[in-house]
Amino acid sequence: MKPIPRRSNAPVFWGLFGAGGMLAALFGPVLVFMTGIAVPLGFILPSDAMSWAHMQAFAQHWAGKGLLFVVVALFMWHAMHRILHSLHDLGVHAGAALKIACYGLALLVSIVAAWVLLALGF
Amino acid sequence: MDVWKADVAIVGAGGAGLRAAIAAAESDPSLKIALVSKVYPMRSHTVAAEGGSAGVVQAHDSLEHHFHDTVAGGDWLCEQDVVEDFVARSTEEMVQLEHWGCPWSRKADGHINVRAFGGMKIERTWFAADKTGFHMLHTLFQTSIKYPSIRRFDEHFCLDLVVEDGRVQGVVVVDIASRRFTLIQANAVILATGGAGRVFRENTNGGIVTGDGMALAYRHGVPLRDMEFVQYHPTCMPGTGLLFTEACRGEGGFLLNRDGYRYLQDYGLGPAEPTPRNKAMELGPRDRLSQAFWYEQQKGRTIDGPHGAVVHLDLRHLGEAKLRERLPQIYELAEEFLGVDPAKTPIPVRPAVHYTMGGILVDGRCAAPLPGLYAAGECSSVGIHGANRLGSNSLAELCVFGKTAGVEAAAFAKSVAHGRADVLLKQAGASQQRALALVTDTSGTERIATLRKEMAQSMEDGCGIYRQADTMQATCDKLAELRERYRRVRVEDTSSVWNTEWLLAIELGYQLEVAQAMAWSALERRESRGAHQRLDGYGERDDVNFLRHSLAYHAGADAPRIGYGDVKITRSAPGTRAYGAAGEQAEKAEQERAAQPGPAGEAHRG
Amino acid sequence: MNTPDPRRPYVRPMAGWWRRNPFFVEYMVHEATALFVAAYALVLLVGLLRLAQGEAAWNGWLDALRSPVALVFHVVLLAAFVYHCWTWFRIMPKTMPPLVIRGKRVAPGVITACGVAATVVCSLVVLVVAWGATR
Amino acid sequence: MADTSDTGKRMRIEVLRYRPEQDAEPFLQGYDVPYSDDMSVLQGLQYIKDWLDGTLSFRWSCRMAICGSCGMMIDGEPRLACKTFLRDFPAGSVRVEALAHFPIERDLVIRMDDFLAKLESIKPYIIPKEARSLAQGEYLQTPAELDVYEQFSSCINCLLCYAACPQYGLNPDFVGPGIMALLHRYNADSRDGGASARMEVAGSEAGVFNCTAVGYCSEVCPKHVDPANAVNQNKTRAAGDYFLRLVTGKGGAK
Repeated sequence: MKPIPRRSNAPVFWGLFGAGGMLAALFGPVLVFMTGIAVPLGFILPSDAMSWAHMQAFAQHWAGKGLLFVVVALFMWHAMHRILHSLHDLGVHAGAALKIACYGLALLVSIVAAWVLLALGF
Repeated sequence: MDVWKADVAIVGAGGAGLRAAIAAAESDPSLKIALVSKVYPMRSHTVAAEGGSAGVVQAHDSLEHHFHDTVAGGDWLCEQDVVEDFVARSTEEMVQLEHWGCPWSRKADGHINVRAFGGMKIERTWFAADKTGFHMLHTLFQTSIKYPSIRRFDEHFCLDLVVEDGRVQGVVVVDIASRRFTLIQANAVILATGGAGRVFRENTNGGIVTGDGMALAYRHGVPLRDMEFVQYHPTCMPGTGLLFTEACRGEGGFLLNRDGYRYLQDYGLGPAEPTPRNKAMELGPRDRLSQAFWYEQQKGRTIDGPHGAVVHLDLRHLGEAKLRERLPQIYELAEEFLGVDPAKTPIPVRPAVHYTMGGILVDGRCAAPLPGLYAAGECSSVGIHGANRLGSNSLAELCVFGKTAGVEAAAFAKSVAHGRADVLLKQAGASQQRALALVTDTSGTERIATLRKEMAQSMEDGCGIYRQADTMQATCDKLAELRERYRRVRVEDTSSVWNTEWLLAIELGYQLEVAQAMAWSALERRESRGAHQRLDGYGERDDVNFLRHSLAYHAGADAPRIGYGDVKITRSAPGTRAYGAAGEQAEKAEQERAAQPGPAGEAHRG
Repeated sequence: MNTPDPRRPYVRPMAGWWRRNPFFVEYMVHEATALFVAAYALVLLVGLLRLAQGEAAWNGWLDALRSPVALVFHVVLLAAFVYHCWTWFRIMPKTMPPLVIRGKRVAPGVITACGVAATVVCSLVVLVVAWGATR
Repeated sequence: MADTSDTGKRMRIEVLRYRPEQDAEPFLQGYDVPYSDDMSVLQGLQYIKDWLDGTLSFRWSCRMAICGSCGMMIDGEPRLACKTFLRDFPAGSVRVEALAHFPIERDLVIRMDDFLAKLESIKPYIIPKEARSLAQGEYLQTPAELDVYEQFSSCINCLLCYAACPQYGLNPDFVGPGIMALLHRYNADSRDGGASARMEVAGSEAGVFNCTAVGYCSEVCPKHVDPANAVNQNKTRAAGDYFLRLVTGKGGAK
């Protein structure tokens, strides 16, 4: 019998994937609708809903900062985890390099988002 | 030829083989155990058993009741000392299975539940929904993985026993995937290869149930005992013969003829009550129910279906919820295979061959007359089934006598030394050559399927529910002819990898010989008892001449020689086998008689 | 002493496996929603950067969102997110321990429906809050 | 066997043949089989074997969907041949191939020793939570406790779920759906205390995280086992175990 392979580190990434997926399922549609359709068209929501002032205030509030970070970062982790597996499904088994590329991109986006949000001040 | 040295070799990895392997492994972890099976263990036919397994648990039940139901059910052709041992140990085996994880159905308080079964005075059938055999087999198989001393030879086909110095010293097996041969040298061999129901046309058995172990022992001079007793299960699927468990009736199902009438009341099984009481009506024994079907058919009261006459198994009054809980597999079988919703429509059923009561002659320790050879399960005749097996005794038997065989074989193996491998190898080589001759000799003309079909039809014609001398004789003649034609059997496939046609040919050879033992044993038994019923003037039980076990001895290319052996009677003198109201009366009379002083029991030695 | 092993198991290629069965095609499609989720995360990230770069930059980003291309793109995004939501909750009954209420297992369809309902509720709450906070 | 002599109906059964000693690779071979409406695909194959071509090899035994032998790809779907009926192919032809994702040993026979090795690796037996002698009788287990694992104990090892699992096809090291169902069957049993021992497999690199929740395994399961559920419940458990190890310092990943 083959020796039992070593413990997987997947829980970390799987956890981020799951959290992002749930967030995207619960809030994704309405966010896209708001930022991409309703506000630009002035439909349902006032067209100045995302005005500079509103958004500045939102992003400077700790709760707003948190929400923005969570959405951007977790959506990215969710997506990159899935894309990594889909590449595997399509026969691209690049191993560690591909993993680093995919999760690295998610990490990069997370860092940039955090940096920008911090730069926006409180 | 490779050689693998074992202490105990077990052929067959169904319920009995697995239980034996575990018992041998537990009795001495230093023993090397070879477990050979022509299929992966979980494919073994134990998997198809549905209804349940007997073990006394209820306070108002007793070992005495189980003993009596078994012996009377077997029409007194049982080894009563073995039955005593069996009923005393079966409950413990059921508990053992529970400890190993078997998902027995439970009562609300968490204790295991039992259900009613045919021919039983009190409910004592442990069950796991209607997949009891499946759960027992998988429990045993998965538990066997715990024991490192069990080395499995999965998908290895057993070609022969190696007998040297008057004792069994191993088996010759071939790996089905590669056609590579191995001599498994062993000081004790346990045969646990199951029954031989596939020699009949319409049967409940899997394709693998071809009597291999019986034939192997038989060819080496071990007699096959009580082979004329073949159980017809009364409720099977027309055409395929697939089983609708007795638990259908245990849960309260009815059997109806074309008029919607519960016809069993016309055959001494009444009265017909809304809920069948134990040992009455639908809860009568299998032989009686199958016989009643036959009479209904004669009277033209059965229903014509595409696969012949049927009666109706009516479960509608039980309701869908109960059926889904207690009989889920039956529900699906009816829906998928017959397009019948059993909650709305009765299921068409007819009797089909189900179980081989007889088998390899062994004593209560599972030892055959050939030293070193043991047998357990359906392939064996340890003596608990007599002329008709009580429903739910076979699964219990696998455990009780599987364990016995394992323990006894392990003890025997330790008492002797391995023989010389070179001598055994020579024998094994000869067995290999004989088997390979089937593929290397391409001069044959007889198609396997033709021979098999003719055999199965002939067995059904001659050795059916009711029998008579002329048709049995015709079957015997036919089998002799088929054995002669078998010498010219043609195997088209000459390849080595997974050559199933070759294996089918070997199995057919086994089947023809086992069928002969059945037919000749039947022809010679000039009485009616249990599953062996005659219409030609031998319609009654004849304890004077036939309270004896038949013994079929292999006689080379000739018909078997039929001898007889004594029946061990300890506590229960042969009485009237009555069910329904008549049975209750008879039992009352029996109790009154027993209350009076005087000698009892020691009667009727054949 | 034995003959050499004649076995030569044939391993079938996996290439194109997902085209062999409609179930797999659907799986690949719903996995592909990840591309849209990533795209949206990047859109938002760009927005954040623009926000940090000052009002003019931010307004530029808002103008870009109003372009027909961006609008069409977001309609596609919305469809992808809705599909993601549906498939996410459709598989959810398979991913959780059995939910037993009053002795009976909750049916998978009910769990899926609850998930979708939760999305509807979340969406309305977000819209109402956003509407209230910005009017 | 169904009586097929009088129906006059014929079915074209295309079988993927592969005989390792003579064929470089598998090829389709067609047979015309007389059939009746109650005939299964298995009976069709038996007819071929008996009367048309004795060299066709396939596994079968019980004929009633409980022994698990006759799993094959039937018109591209993993099915048990014994409970797939020829009447359900009204176009008059059906394609039968060996189960996907397994090496073909010969014709419709796949090589399945990998499954057995994996089964052995998960300790598929009760590791008692508390010792109990036979004399003490059975462990108590309520119907509700039974219900938690019973469905997973219904796995007949037919391997259809493996043929439905692209992740197993792409990476045969993956423990796979059926084995995870059996692993979960024991973990979820109120009598068992061996879950941590089995976590070595479930949480390993060959374990549950190879699953991408395709879910087809549960669709094709002939016994309603829902192996996808077993796998995914154990993702949560394995993740919990992983983080617990990190927190308690017992090593996490080895």
